[in-house]
Amino acid sequence: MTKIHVKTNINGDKVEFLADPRETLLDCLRDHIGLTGSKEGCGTGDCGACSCIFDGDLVSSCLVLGVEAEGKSIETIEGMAGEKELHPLQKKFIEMAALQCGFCTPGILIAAKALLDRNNDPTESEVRYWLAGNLCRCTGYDKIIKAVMETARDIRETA
Amino acid sequence: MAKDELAKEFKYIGTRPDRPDGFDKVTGRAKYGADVAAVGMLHGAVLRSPYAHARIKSINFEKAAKLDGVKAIVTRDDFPVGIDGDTLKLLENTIAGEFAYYDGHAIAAVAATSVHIAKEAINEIEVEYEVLPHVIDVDEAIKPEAPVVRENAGDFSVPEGSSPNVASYIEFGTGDINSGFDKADLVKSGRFKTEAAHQGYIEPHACMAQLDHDGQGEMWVCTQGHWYIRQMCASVLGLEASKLCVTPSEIGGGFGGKTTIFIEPLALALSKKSGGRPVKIVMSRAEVLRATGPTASASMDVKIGITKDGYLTSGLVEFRMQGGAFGGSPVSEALQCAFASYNMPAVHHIGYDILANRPRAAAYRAPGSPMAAFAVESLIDEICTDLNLDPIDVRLKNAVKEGDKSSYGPKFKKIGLIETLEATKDHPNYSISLGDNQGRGVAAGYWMNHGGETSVSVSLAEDGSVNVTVGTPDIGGSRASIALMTAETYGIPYNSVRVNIAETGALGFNEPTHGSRATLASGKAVYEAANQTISEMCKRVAKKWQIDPDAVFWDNGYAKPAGPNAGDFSPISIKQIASEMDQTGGPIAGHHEASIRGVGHSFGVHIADVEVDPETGRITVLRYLVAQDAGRAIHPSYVEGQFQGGAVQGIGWALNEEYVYGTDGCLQNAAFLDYRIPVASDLPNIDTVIVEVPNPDHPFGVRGVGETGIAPPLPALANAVAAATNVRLRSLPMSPAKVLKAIKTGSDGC
Amino acid sequence: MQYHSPSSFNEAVAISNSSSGLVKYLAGGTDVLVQLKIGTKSPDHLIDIKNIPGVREISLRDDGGYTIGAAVSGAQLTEHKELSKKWPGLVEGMELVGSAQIQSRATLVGNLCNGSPAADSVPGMIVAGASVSILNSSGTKDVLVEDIPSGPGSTSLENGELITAINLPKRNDYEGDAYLRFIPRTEMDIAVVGCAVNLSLEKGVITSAKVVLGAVGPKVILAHSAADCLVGTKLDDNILSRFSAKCSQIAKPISDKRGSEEFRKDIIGVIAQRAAKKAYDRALGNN
Amino acid sequence: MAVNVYLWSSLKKFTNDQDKLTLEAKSIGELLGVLERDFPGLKPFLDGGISFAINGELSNPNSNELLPDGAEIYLMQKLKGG
Repeated sequence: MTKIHVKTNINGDKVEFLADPRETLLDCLRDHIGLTGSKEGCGTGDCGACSCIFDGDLVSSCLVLGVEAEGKSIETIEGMAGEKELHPLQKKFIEMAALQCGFCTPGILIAAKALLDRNNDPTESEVRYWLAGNLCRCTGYDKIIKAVMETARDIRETA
Repeated sequence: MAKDELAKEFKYIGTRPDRPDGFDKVTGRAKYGADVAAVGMLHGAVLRSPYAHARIKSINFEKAAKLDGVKAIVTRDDFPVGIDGDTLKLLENTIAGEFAYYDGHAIAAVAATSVHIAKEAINEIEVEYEVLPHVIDVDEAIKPEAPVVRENAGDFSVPEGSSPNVASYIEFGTGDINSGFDKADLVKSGRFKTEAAHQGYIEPHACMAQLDHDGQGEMWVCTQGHWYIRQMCASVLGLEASKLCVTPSEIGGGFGGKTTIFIEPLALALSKKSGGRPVKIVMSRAEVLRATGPTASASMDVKIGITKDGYLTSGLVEFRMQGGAFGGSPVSEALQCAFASYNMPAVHHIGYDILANRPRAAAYRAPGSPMAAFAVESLIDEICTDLNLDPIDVRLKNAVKEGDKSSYGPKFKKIGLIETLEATKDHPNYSISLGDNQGRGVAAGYWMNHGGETSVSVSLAEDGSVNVTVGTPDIGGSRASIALMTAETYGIPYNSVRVNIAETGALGFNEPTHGSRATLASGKAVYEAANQTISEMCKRVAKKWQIDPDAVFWDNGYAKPAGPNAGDFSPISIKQIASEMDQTGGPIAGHHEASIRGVGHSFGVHIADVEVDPETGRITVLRYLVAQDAGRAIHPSYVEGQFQGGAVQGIGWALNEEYVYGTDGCLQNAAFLDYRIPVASDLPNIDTVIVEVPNPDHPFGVRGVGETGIAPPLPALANAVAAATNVRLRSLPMSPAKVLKAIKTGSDGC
Repeated sequence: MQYHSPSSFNEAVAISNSSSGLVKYLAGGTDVLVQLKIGTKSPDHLIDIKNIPGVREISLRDDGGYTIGAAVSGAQLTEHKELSKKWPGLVEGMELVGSAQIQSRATLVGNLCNGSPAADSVPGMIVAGASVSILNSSGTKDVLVEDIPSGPGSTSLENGELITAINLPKRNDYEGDAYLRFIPRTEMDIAVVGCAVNLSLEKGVITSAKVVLGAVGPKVILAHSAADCLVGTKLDDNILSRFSAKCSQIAKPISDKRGSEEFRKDIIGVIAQRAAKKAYDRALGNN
Repeated sequence: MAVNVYLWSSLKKFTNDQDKLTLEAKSIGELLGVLERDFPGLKPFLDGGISFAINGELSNPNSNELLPDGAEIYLMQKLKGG
């Protein structure tokens, strides 16, 4: 199968890769670019472990083709932390034990960040519904939801 | 240092520091099963049976082999013959021989230069099947006329005249149950059913394996126990175990499902056949649901006698559990858990392990206990309702305590069921008033916990920090709990301890992270190994001070003279001892290998509040409380996490998770879309109470906390639904359709 | 599989007409990529329409109605305050499709073209009286949304035909719509049943009603006779229970892994009744 | 040295209908040997993997472990864990 040359921007870096048109953005991130932080839990958009920001939108990267990345800008978990310190959500997740196995964690952090970037004062119910597309089998979600709520509060207080 | 000195006050244990692997796991850096690649790596794919039961008449892979990029194809012919017993069952499940026993059973595997080519090749393999009759439901499978899943599958225990699908039989009890029933004021019985549930870990099985023709190989794999993987792969492939080095990746959940082999021997066989190139296989979610896990489905009869003031007089259970085509349902564990919470004069247990054309059951969190709890705790609740007794009071009246003989025989040492029941009774959740269509349910649960084969090592770095090496993969924060116990043992800061998870070559055999054993067993072994190094440090200091080693003792990171008679010396820190190691006799390291004893039984009590929509049958969980005896919570946040995660898995099992089979015996819901695990918006906060009745046989009082939490939700929710609707559901899941029908007809037909 | 990214609708149709094998248009991709993954419908040509100018725009036409571009996502609809205020039922139908991640991609057109009788956004579009603009090699045409679904997984679209936009009519005062569905969980499920209702009122009396039932037949069902029993009423309890019974009677569901025939017939009435109430309340408040 | 061994009643058919056996054995290994010698029907059960409870303490079998006099020993199927 002829591969397609894709030029894109990932976490602020210019990136080029060759994509088989059947490959998803998730496949390309993981297999061609070496960014394995985004995970595949289902490949069908049901689990959210592959969540990325695609041109400003929260997406499941398993439901985006790699070739669609041409000219776009993508943010993955690998780009979430600042140079000097972790993103407040990352810090809070560690501090509040909002992860157990950690497999769903990158997707949940990306999704939670997408929420807080647009609404830093969500209700608990809003957080729960926003994260409904991110499955976690370890935590029962309790500590995840609390960590997102607390981070939002911290963000509001420092703003 | 004697353990009773340690047991009192802790400096680090019970605190909530950041987990050591937290940074890796929030930045995407942690490497899981599918996250590695190697030079020259091939990609594997597996052809799976589209039939629930079929004879494989022929497999023709000529066309597939000719595809550009296909490097190896393996079938059962590439595996050794002459294997029998449990190893044969493992092999049969890894790759079908003469028969495919379930929808999704592996038939052949391909390695190719890309995933796409491997999948194309799979589609080009031609298999001729003769479709055979199948059986899915446990009550159907036990009928004498049921289709036979596997000929002569019954073992030594099966009574003559049993159905051909009975794989094993078990019976035990104590006391005279009939006289117990005679003494009862109320005798109640019922039949209960639960569907199979999958562990539902978000990370699909994945491995990368390499095997040379000389039998040396390596594997990277997501697993709860890499020694198990090594042992099982070596036995089905006829390899020498020590020649296979297995490295565990980070693991994206397991819950018992990643304690056995599925794709791993296929990857090794493909690698060998392709000239030793590394082969990576990653399962799809559909493969995970069709071919791995789940736990058993169950049909259970329970009969209980009780006096009118709430004392249980007698209990009888007969459990029939379907564990797939190879048997191995957790029926014996289920029986052991059935009445374990209660001190009853007479109990009797009967169990059948039954075959059906379903995937081979794997362990799932407290195997057997949730089904048993559903049956027994539901019936006890029915009794409480009939007699108008408080469900917590009845459980308190009958609760087992130290010195009681368990329902399965052995005496309990110090246990904390009564304390746990009291904690729930005192909790505000138990007295919040409820509205229309709302109900509250209470249930208890039990798990015996497990020690098991354990091997660890500890070494002192030259700056006085400590390396701990264990063989139990960290699924939920065990690096943190082991580091805390290490810090406590030495009296050094938590951050001065680094915990590594070793590959199989680095330590002796370790059982997996299962049975709630990682913190209990690795913790106990690390305590022993650390104390070896402490003795060595005391010895070296004694030499320096030229006094008897017994006159030196260890206190909070320092070697100190034992008393005025020992002499007047300034304490020497671990840092100083470490920095002088090279001049005082060389490296200081300790290790401990044992079959860990001293497990502490764990009891939990849950309270669920639900609201039921009487028009649609939909259940909303309003609030949920977990109280459980942890023995000692090493890192309370991760203990709470285990409680909450277990509870939510139980909630999923109770409400919506089930295997849906078509009349053709094929699984219809092999995706997260229709295998409905709970999502964040389905749930309330999960409140927790950590009860601490220390395990007297563990240096830090640990019991193990992972398993118990999944058992009580099944009955707690059924009891809450009964309270909300006045209708008793005796079968799971309590899906809206079933609840609505029960509301309309007064029963769920079970 | 070949991937095409045309810059105009005409180019897209031309590629489609000149390609052999299975050709699919790609908008949000939330169904197409799932089909690719599980290998059911692997196309030979995939024509991505998202790079066509205007395709992600929502515009207010001179006649007061809205035109929604073929690649407008669910999230864009929800964020469009005016549209959400005028057609809350239509928007909430789309909003129920999948997660926040899916919402960034999934489109009304894709949901319609997938042909599922359980599609959450389709009943709302039909009761709104929405139409689609279709481009084919002979030109453009306007077709009502209700004429597109033709059976489970199939539509009345001919090979090569491309939906370029969805057109909503003008919204008047005292009109209201609602869509409700039933799922076992709170999110992430396919509708077991769904129902959209659109009502017009005069002094609190229903003057016209449209009711569409989802997931209770091989395609969405236009429940005319159920709608008729609402007209001329103020939606009192008697009417609601007649309406509910009528909807259950009209429904012709099958039993499958998501629900039995009996259960679906039972709850379609309940859901329809709740949707009607919600639409009525909205119509009252919408002036 | 005598110890009391309790067997689940489904195994009675291999032990002349007894579910409590009083046997002479100093260690677990010796006990397993005695059981296999006197009740050969138990062999598949013993080979299938077992867990012990010795005076209330659950453990994997350790053949070298010495048994206290009068120990109360339960033999159970090997436990699984999740």
